Amino acid sequence: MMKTLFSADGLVGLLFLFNLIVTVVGGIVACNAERLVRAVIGLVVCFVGVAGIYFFLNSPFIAMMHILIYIGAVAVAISFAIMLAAPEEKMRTGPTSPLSGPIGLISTLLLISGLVSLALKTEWTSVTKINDGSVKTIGIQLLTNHSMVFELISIVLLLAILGALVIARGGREE
Amino acid sequence: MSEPIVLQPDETFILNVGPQHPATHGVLRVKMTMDGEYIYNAETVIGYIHRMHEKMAENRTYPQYLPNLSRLDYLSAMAYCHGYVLAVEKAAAVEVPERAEYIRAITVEMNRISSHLVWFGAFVMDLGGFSPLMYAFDDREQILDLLEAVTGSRLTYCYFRFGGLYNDVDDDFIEGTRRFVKRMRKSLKMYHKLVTTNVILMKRLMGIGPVSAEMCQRYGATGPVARGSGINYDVRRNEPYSVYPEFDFDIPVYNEGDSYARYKVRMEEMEQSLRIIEQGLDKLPDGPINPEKKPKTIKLPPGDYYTAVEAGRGSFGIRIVSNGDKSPYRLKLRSPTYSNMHLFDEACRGMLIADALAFMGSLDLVIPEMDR
Amino acid sequence: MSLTLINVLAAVIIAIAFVAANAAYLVWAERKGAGFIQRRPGPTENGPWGLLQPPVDGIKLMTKQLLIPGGVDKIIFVIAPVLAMFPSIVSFVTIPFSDTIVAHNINIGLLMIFVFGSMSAMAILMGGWSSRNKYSMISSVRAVSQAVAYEIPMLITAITVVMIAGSLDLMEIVHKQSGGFWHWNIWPFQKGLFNILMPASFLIFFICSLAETNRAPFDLGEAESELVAGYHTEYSSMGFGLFFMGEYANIVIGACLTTILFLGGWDCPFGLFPGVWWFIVKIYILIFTFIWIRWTFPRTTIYSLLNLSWKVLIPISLFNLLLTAGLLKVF
Amino acid sequence: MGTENIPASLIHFASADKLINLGRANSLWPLTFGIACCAIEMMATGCARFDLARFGAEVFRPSPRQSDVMIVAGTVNKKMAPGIKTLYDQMPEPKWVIALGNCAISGGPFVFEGQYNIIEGADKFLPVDIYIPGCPPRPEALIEGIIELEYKITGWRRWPKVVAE
Amino acid sequence: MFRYFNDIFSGLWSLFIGLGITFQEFFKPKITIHYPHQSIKMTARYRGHIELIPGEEGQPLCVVCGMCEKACPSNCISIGGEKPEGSKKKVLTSYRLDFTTCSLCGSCVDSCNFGAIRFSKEYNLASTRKEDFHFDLLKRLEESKQ
Amino acid sequence: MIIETVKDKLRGLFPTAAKPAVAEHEAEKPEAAEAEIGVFDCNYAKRGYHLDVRLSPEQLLTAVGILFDHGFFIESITGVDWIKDGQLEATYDFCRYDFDLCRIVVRTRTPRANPILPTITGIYSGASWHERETHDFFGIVFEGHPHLIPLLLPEDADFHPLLKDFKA
Amino acid sequence: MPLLTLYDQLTVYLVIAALLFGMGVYGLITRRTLIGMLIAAELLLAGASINFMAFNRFTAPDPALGQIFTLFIMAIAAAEAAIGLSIVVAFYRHLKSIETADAAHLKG
Repeated sequence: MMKTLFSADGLVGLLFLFNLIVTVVGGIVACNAERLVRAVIGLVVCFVGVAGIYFFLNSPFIAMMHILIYIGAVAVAISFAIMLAAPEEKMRTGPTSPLSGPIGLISTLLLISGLVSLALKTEWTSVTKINDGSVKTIGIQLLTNHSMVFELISIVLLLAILGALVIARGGREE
Repeated sequence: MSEPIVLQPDETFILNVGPQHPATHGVLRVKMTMDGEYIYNAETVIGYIHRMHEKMAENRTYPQYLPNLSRLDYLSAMAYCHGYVLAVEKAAAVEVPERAEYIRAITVEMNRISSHLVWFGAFVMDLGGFSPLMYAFDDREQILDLLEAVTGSRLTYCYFRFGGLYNDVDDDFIEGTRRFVKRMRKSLKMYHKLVTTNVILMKRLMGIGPVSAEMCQRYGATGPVARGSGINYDVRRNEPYSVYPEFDFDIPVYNEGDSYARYKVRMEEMEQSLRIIEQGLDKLPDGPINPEKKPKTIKLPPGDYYTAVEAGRGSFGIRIVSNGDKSPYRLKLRSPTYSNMHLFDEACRGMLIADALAFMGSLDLVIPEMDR
Repeated sequence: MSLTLINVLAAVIIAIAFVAANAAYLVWAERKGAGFIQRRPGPTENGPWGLLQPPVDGIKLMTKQLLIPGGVDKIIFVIAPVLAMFPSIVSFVTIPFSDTIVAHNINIGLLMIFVFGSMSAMAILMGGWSSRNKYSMISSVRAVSQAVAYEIPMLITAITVVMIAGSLDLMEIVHKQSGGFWHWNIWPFQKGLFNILMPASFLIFFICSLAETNRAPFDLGEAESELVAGYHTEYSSMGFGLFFMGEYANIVIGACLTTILFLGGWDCPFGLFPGVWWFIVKIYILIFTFIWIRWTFPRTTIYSLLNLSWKVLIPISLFNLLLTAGLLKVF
Repeated sequence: MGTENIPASLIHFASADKLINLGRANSLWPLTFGIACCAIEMMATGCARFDLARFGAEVFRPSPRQSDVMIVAGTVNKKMAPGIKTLYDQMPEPKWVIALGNCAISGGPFVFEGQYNIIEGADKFLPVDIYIPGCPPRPEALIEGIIELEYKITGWRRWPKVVAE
Repeated sequence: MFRYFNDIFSGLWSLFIGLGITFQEFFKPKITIHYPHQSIKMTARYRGHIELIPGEEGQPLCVVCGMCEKACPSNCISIGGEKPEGSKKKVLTSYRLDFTTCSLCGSCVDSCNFGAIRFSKEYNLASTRKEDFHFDLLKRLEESKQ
Repeated sequence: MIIETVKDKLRGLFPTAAKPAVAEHEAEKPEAAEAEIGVFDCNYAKRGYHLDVRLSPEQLLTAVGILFDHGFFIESITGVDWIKDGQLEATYDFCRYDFDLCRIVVRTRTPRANPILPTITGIYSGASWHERETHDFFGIVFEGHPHLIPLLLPEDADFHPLLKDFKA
Repeated sequence: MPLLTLYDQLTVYLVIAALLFGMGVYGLITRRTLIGMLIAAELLLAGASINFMAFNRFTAPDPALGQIFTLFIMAIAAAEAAIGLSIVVAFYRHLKSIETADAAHLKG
């Protein structure tokens, strides 16, 4: 054990474990924190972990995009919205009714255990071919085989921008 | 730029600017009710440097009160002393030799330039530019050197005496002043290139903080603030005193009423002051600087007297109510910034905080003079 | 895979040392430069030419009491300055100083720098929000909206360069510009691509990196005369020190990136010294320009800043992107 | 006042202490805080002619959290005193106070029989370290005050004493 | 459209002019006086705190008339004198100046008909104790004699 | 000339004045005359103002309204404590911006025991601070003032330092 | 040491994805405010993306399909955040509240 721990591979393994912990802790903070701003910070931490996981899944490009989009944009936008919309006393949130906490917890645990057991029970057929995470491949794929996705992304984003503008401005005008 | 924004009063928060805040140049507090970065309402709270000048006057003899005047507005101390000595001289019928009057006018104008230079530097620093402050203070040091050589102090000159002056100027002063006028003309050109025409500054000042002539009337604003709003009012012209009628100078007036207009008024005033100084040096007569027989104790006949002079920031008025005693029965100082600052509350509504502070800078505040 | 990670870790440690030293002496350079512009000597008494000033300041800041004001959100308050410093250190890992001197070159280096650049906005937001100070709050909102607005033209101009080079690899981008002065991306006539908008592109990128690093005239976040000290108003001691150093580290990164993208990296116009010296000369010239600009101009306001970004920089950079794409297709 | 009540002085090694004191003495960042006439002279000291930057003391911080020395430059009145006290309390240790000008030392020319509004000296409510008299003092006097403060912190005077003739 | 580009170019041009000016400043000589190493001589009229003018034998010229005490707006001068046996004039025994309340107005020097006081040239006072500025001018005069 | 116009207008305020409302008035007049009511010409060269208008408090608003309509701006408001007469005097200074120079002083007196005056903030908004200051220093209550709290003195100040019988 | 080679096993990724997904669901159930629910939804999407990525890495024959799908999810998430936040802001301006319970009466 000692030998592997101090080898390069062992270090990588440790880093991966650390990554997992970061992800889970961040996730727990994100869905449990009493203050919304704390929840956003949890989300950021969680997403740093998720980006690390993507990195371990051999696709650094997606990892980078994940940080760029989620931390650089989504998290910032959410914190912005919190500052704009939520006054101080509303920053704290709790469960809607006294029962929703336990019920939510139980159903969540059930869901997780179901999914986990599914994942563990199934025999996954493994292919030897390793994926290619380089920008080039993704770019070529996006513009050839999966160009529909590319088009859809652009349309979705365009609509989102327009929609967001319309909704937010509409609120301001009256 | 500043479209009318519908402010929603129930989303506001209170922002206390001051008493210690880099933009207030001293101890002034503005309680701003903000909606985001927009000012919904502002209430100026002053009195953080109230130094009882008016009460002190009742406890002191007329000459003993002289040092107070230069602490009132330390930036253009000369003009304030000038107002006070004029008021007392007028009431007590003291003759002033012509040379003294000329030297007074020259030093007052030099002091006005140095005051405007401090304003210029501090104003640009408010807007975030640091180097102009250094250049302005460099030029100001030249004035201070000249004045220190004559009066003995750098800031709070106690130079004027009833009927004359503390001491005479020498040739060094005259030579040095001529050199300074030349140097200052060059520097002003540099300031215009560096600051006045700078696109960032123009964007920040044009159309910001509009003050209408009607508003000036309601608040009694004077000086560059009124002149930036198209009011041609300068005590030196409207109500000539001392030897000012002898000089040929212009009163810069701009009609826009925004911060940029006030900025330009002050910059041009510096040029006009240079003209006055030059003419004063040319016309400076020989003769004594103090009247032949100096009154030993000064007593004013009963009654009340009002005198106004144009100080760096506007019309400085002084009202002396005398009951014939050695000290005034009541002395009221009408300070220009007091009225000018009062505008702020009304004018800054709906502005962005950055604009409001630029506007505040353009009013050229000296807080001790406001609080007295 | 495993070796890369270790390399990266080692590189991070080196980068920390480099960033810290660089940031500290940039403060000195800034003070000295400001002095020279203002006809005064700047720090002189501590050490020759005041060279001991940064360590002295460092000692003072480190031994100063670390105040955590009451009412702040403690965890976030403590994390924020670290988060401000951390991304700039990581970004250094991938910046190539010459053919050989690079901590770890990854093929998406440019993307990575932008990724970590976007994280500093989060740090400012956290620092400003957790301080429970209205000035900090306003300032952090300002700083973030500014950063978001300027990331767009910056990314678009960077993509223009990426298109010319055909790679996100910083090394590759520099290699594409090799071959002397006239081949740098800043000039319109290189390798069959006559894009006359390239100098404008460079200007846009430079302006954006000024804005990204919250430097004057875009230092709205810490606008002294308006918002006291902005998002770090409540920070004392090293908390403030880290924010301060993070800002200077960001300047170095901005200068490095501009050099790599537009000024040919370590490519030497005359070939007198080895490339790395040229690189350093170039980034320090850019840093000097940063300082020079800071001590010359007044500050803009938030609306004229956003106007500039949305009405001038983004249209021009988009147009340039289209033009470059078209030219690349034609030639 | 200065060095005794510093919580950070856990290191009791004499040389380390000396080094720390040296660091503190040579990087005195003042608080941007002017009250009256003397503030203009304070600005003049920071400007090119006298240049406080030579001593590393030109970094005027607008926030009390980041400043080491508070220069009380002007008359303190009863309305302002609580504010100044708050500012002083907000500064992290170690911190020093310089009373610049006669008003800050003793109320200056504004003290008279029956005065109702000013506080006769900043040392009535703040632990003042250095007094600089004058009305207002020349910029050299402020520099001298800074040097004197450095002397107080480190215990040795690095610069020659200028004797006015 | 023309205005749009015109605005951009004129704006940029003004910025470059500004940069040019600060760049020139970069090479201008420094104007700083390195104070503890160099110092400027105070002008002849510089107003420091007041001091007694020594007579020919070094004795004060003051005749204890009390004019300066009366003229002072802030009561910072207090003088004491006594009449020794057999002499007509009073002799100065103490001349105390509380410099911390002085406003340097010069009323005392103005009011002195005997030319006994003048302004000193001391311009760089600073101390850790404020009592250092309660001067005993007579003692200072005697010290300066030696 | 604006002086004549304003004088005529202001004279209208004193229809039943027993004595001629407009009288030559010089500084040498004995102090007892200070309490008179009317519009007086003044020696500008000595006094520094042209017209001295002495009113009862009820006439104040009308007179100030007339001045506002004629383009006068407010310079200052202050008080004087005539402790011997047991009265407080409020003094309003007005001036004009243009070259038709006219400086007018409006005074009115109110008993020292219960000093109440109408506010002129409705006409001149800039009077607000001046009135607050006068309230600070003399304790004159300006009825109808929207925000009559201490301005220069600390918020909780309850003393009026410029009264002659004030002791710190 | 199996613990240190976890990064090479598909099931680990699936488990962590399930955990994140579960947290998202839990957040959606318990959160009372719109923004809180938005955060939970982001977690949900992240869980899904990890699944795609993991399958792409270990079982799918296509070199980039999963990654492209993840990119697509990111775009969706960004769009969702933009729309959701603008709804929050508009909603807040109407009702001065960001609680979902208040959203029931849509007329404002």
